[in-house]
Amino acid sequence: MKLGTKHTTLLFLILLVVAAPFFFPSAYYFRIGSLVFVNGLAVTGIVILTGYAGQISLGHAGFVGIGAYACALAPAYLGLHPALAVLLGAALSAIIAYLVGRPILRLKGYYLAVASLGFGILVAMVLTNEREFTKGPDGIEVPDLGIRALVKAAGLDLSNSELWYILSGLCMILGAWLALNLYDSPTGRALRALHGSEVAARTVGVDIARYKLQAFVISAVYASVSGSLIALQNKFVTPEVAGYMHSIELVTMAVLGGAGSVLGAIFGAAILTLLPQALTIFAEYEQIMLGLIMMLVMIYMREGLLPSLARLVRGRGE
Amino acid sequence: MPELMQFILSGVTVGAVYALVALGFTIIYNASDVVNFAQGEFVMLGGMVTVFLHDAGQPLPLAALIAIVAVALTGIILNKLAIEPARKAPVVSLIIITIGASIFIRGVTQNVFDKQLHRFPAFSGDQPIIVFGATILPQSLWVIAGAVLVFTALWLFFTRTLTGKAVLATSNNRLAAQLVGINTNWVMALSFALSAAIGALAGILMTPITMTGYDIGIALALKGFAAAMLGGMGNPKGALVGGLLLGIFEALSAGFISSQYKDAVAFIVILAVLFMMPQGLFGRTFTDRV
Amino acid sequence: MLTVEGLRSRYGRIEVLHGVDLTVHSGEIVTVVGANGAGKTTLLRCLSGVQPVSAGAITFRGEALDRVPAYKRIGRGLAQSPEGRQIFTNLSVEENLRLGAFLFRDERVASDMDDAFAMFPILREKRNLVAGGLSGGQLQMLAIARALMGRPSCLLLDEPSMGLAPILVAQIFDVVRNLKALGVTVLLVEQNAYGALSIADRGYVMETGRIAMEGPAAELIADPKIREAYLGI
Amino acid sequence: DIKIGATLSETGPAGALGDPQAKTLKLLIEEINAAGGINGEKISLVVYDDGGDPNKARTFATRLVEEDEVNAIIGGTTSGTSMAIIPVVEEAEIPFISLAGAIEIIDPVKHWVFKTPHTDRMACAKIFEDMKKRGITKIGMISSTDGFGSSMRKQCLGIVNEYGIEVLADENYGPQDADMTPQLTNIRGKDSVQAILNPGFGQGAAVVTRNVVQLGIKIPLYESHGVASQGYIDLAGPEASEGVRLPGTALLVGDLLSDSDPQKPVVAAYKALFEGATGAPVGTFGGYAHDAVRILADAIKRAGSAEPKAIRDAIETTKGLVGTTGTVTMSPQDHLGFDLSAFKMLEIRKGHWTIVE
Amino acid sequence: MSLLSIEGLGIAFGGLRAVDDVSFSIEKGEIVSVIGPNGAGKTTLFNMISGVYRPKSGRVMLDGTDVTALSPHLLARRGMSRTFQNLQIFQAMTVQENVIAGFHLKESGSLIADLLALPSSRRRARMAAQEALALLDRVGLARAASQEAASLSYGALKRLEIARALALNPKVLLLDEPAAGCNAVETEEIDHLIAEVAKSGVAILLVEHDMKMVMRISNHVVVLDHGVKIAEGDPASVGKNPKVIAAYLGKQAAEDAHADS
Ligand SMILES: Nc1ncnc2c1ncn2[C@@H]1O[C@H](COP(=O)(O)OP(=O)(O)OP(=O)(O)O)[C@@H](O)[C@H]1O
Ligand SMILES: Nc1ncnc2c1ncn2[C@@H]1O[C@H](COP(=O)(O)OP(=O)(O)OP(=O)(O)O)[C@@H](O)[C@H]1O
Ligand SMILES: [Mg+2]
Ligand SMILES: [Mg+2]
Repeated sequence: MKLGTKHTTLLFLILLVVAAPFFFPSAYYFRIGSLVFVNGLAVTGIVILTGYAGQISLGHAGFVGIGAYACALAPAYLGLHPALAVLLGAALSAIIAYLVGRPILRLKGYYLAVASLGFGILVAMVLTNEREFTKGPDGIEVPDLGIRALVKAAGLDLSNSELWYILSGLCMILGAWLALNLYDSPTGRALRALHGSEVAARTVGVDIARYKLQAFVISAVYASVSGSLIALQNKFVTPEVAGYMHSIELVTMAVLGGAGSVLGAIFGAAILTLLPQALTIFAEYEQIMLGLIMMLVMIYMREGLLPSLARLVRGRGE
Repeated sequence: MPELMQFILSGVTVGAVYALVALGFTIIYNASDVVNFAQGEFVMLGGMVTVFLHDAGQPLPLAALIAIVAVALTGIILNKLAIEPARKAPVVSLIIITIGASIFIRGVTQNVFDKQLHRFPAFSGDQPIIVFGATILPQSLWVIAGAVLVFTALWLFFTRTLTGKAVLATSNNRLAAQLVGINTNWVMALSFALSAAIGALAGILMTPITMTGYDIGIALALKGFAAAMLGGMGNPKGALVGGLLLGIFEALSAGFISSQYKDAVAFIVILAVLFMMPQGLFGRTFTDRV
Repeated sequence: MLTVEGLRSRYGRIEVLHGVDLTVHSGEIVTVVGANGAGKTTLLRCLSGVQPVSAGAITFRGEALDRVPAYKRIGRGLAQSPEGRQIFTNLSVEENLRLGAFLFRDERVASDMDDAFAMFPILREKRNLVAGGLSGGQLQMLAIARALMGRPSCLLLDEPSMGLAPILVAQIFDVVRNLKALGVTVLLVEQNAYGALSIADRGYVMETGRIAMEGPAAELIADPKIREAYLGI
Repeated sequence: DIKIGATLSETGPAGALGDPQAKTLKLLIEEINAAGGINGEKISLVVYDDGGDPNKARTFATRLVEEDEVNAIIGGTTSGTSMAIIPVVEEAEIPFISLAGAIEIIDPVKHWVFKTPHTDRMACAKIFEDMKKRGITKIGMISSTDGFGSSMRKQCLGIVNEYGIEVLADENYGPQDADMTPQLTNIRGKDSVQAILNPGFGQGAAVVTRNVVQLGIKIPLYESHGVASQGYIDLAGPEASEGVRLPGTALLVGDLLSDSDPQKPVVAAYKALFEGATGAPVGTFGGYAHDAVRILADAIKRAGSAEPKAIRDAIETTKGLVGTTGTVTMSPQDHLGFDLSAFKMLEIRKGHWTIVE
Repeated sequence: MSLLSIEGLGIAFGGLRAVDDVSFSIEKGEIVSVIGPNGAGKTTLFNMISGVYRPKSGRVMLDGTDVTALSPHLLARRGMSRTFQNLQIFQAMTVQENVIAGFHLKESGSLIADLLALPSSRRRARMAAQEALALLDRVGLARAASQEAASLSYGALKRLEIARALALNPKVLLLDEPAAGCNAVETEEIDHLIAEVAKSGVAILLVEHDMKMVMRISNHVVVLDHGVKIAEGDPASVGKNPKVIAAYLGKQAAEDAHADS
């Protein structure tokens, strides 16, 4: 599924991030925008794992949780600057993904899904139950990143929402750039090849265990950074970020938008982030509408929103 | 050792609930390779519909029967309106549809019924039965009997009937199934009806023990899913054994290790089993020849 | 018995059949030959209803098939042994055969199965094994046998000789001839054009989605163009 | 117009708490508007459902502030969502009344943040006082692992020593678990345990209550204020809940209050309003929302202005305001406003609430 | 020392000895055909040699080293390459990408370079793309290069597999029924291709039921039946072997084959 070239996708994303604020009626939209970007970042990781390599994970919120709590705990216990905590979280996620991925990536399909689900639940459980350390289900405060003060000193007074809109927008574009680079690279091709046929991939020399692991680790880092961003932005985090609902949400975003392409997945993230906000007008019918829209999109756009729309634009479908 | 016995009885009670949910997964999975994330919603609906009919004055058996039929119809409608139109979609898309359906059903339920928890009386009273110094409620025996019954019926269905084979054939190779004359749409409708009915039955049997409410479905679906994978997806034997084992692991770890981490312990056991048997305990090892 | 008029079909936006006309009379063996990608498989898929038809008409025993869904066509007597075998790999050999006779629940099923086993003894040996473990040629035999289990009055065979040992190729062609003797009509797509034309009554040559030539099989086999382009003689 | 915003957990794991809160808010605001509003101004209410997700709660709080431009925010059904809202209201300088239990919400005092429910610690204290009175010194605890149960568990463990009570067993369960007999068996196994304490609400708490009876455990069972609603008795059944004690508010026992009790008319009015409109029994959690509206209305009236800052200052000087939970008197040092005496120890007898003297 | 030698290879599925104590060897530039009835164990033999199955007994020696049961990707590094009887195509990729994937060992570098799209990574990818195009031309699929692989007809897919296998620049090439689904003329084209590849020094192991092709291009023929080697030798002698005729060729085919050779 190739939708335009790498460069048009990137250009589109950059334009989106830069131009959208001109249409924002209030600062609340900066908050929504930043959520879209943060989710978009996590979902881009899912694209690499699921869209490219064809491996399903229902436990990626576990890595979101690790990234988020790193920002709360590392400053508190290790005295680390929050920015370094982001890196520590990412490194920790990578290491854990490496250790967990080695055994569970031997599993296929739903078996992998259930194993990763177990991993995610495990992380959420530790965050919930180790009260002494994590303060438990009520959540823990996260220190300020300090960038706002820095920017202010430089003469630019940004609100919290505006600042995080910019930061998460930058991170998403960076993430998308890396993922797009990967697609057409030897590694990306190896991942897509093992998705198509493991036996054939092996016989052309792809060490499938290694490549699956690489995809898992990369996507874990994406998830972790997105967790860090959300924690730093909210200045508060609860174990909810690591919950299985969040894992399922991430996969849903990817598939809804079109798991095969970065732009599609980000589109999915945007839709599922914006929908609940838009649907508040339906009050108690919100859930009904949300479920209905998800079904309709998947029924009529079976490869996901974006690929289907693209097909529609290019010409009649099948 | 009455403690151990109590842990096991508790595990079997909970495990039978998981087994019933897992059994509900098997048919739709066997027909389409789709794990139906709305299965928990069928369970929930079974309980809720019965509760409201019962509260409205219907005798319990009649209420239960109506609930099963109603939920089976829901399954058929879900298939007709949401799965069938998307039949050429990749399996992941179908799964997302079932997630959408589960959100939808939950939304409808909270509006049509309410957001409270509910319960109706146990079928045979609440007098505990004492087994080797441990106790079990008569309703648990109902759940266990239900699980065993559904298992037997499914097992016969898939091994002894041509229709059962047609269901397996449909997921295995839809094109070939059509070529030999199987109406795959009908098979799908049947599968959704049966899965939904089994779900409803599960909901009815367990409500006196666990209560029901509009949002109990998700957690049940996940546990049932895990149980089904432990046993080996698609195999009724796997669903039954997987469910019971999962329940017993949880109860034993709650009893002996840590009640805080009992779910974690259960998952670690699942991981260990899958590590040694990547297709679950009774899963088919596919020979995809090259 | 089977007529195809102006048949067009497409994959997505690309049309691959550009108006195919073809007739199969009752009791005939008709063969379609053509290069890779000519559209032979697509044609058969249209006939059995698993491929959407964008224009044209298919009539089978005097009845239009356009509104008949794929699964009902075998009930009308139209069975197919498809390209790529399309076996139920998770089911046993016997279950595959039994499903071939899905529409029937009479005693004849058992005797049909015995006939199938007699035709391909290896299938009897493997009857209780999962079909996914069969060798390529064994799968091909199973696909043909399964199609026969449906008691077709018209059999569509897509490259039945593919992957079969020479001794079996000869046998397959014998089987087709026998079917004819039993009154079964056969539409045969083959790459082994020489073999196919040798047993067929008439033949069609397909080139990029069109019928390029048609005629009695004996004439085609003697045609120098065909000898050069398809028979390699 | 005065605009009040709320983000509550109408659905999700804490839906049983947030749903009556949302209904209460709507009913009370309607009532106030029907009576002419406050200081002649009508009140409009915006309620969002955060599903118990702190991240969503924060987004909705931002939306209330930036988009809806509300004058005050009520909400945060759970401690997690409340904590997530705090940074937003502090940045925007909008008064915020939380409906969640954790003491961290108001301790240390935050300029813009108040709350109406008792703290978990107060519930623990009330229970331990009662145990002490009955001569209970050794107990087993079985807590839910959700935010409510785990937070209360921590508070109880923190103060239990002050009452000379020893916790011999400390078990847990998931909020939607179907059977807690293994944990209860372990508690029973400790011979000298004299009572069981169960911090939790909803499904889990009801299952624990029934399991205690199933196992034939005869020692007293203490539940938390989380189950203080008729719904609990209905779920657990009158037999299983017989003798269960818990700290509750005046709301559940309005009929039993003496006529001179200032809470009696307040509680009766709320009960009539809520039960009349919804058909569901009142419960403690809806009561928290009731009190929040009352406090807010009172403050706006006294301030004579709907300026957020004026409202905040007025809330801080709330004095003797009678709510369903207790009589509230705020101060710059105390953003909760009442003490332990607001709690009543209740016992269930034959399916009905009674007050323990 | 032969380039590839198979020594007493055997495997069983359940009770069935699918391949039983089979030995032979193959030299640089040689074409060895394995023939035999359906289910004789030819594909299974390939699967063992290429590391897809783990043999129960025997050894596979490549260039003098024991490579028995080495993982396929390691065998690929040592110069082994194959096609499949049951097509194994990367369906979601284009035809050209399928072949580029064959260049994996040559084009893959470091993950970091790929993520950052460093010039080194881009250069390698570009090179692979060009070479892939050349290979597609060789199998007659150049025109379909940018199509999705899923849209090719069966015969075209078979040739795509050959192109992908050639991309590895193998020392030993295993072809499992490369001409299945191709007509006589197309088969001859494949013939020429295989002969050409062999001439460049590649050892080719071929399974094929098209006896004309086998007779035309093989240097040596090995015959399996029920997992056991029943005959071996030059094509003409094997074609005349009564055991082979009875088990495999049948009279007619035997005559045809001789008429031809
Ligand atoms: N799924 C598909 N999507 C798109 N195009 C397809 C698809 N399947 C086949 N085609 C195209 O349709 C044309 C006809 O293919 P078809 O399979 O009918 O050929 P064929 O004559 O059976 O060839 P072969 O002898 O190789 O089997 C080819 O050009 C092929 O590329
Ligand atoms: N994975 C497996 N499981 C079970 N049986 C198998 C398996 N692989 C091969 N067999 C059996 O081993 C025997 C040899 O099969 P193989 O595929 O090697 O035959 P072949 O010589 O390639 O035949 P063909 O010419 O038909 O392709 C067959 O009887 C087959 O059923
Ligand atoms: Mg074809
Ligand atoms: Mg073979």
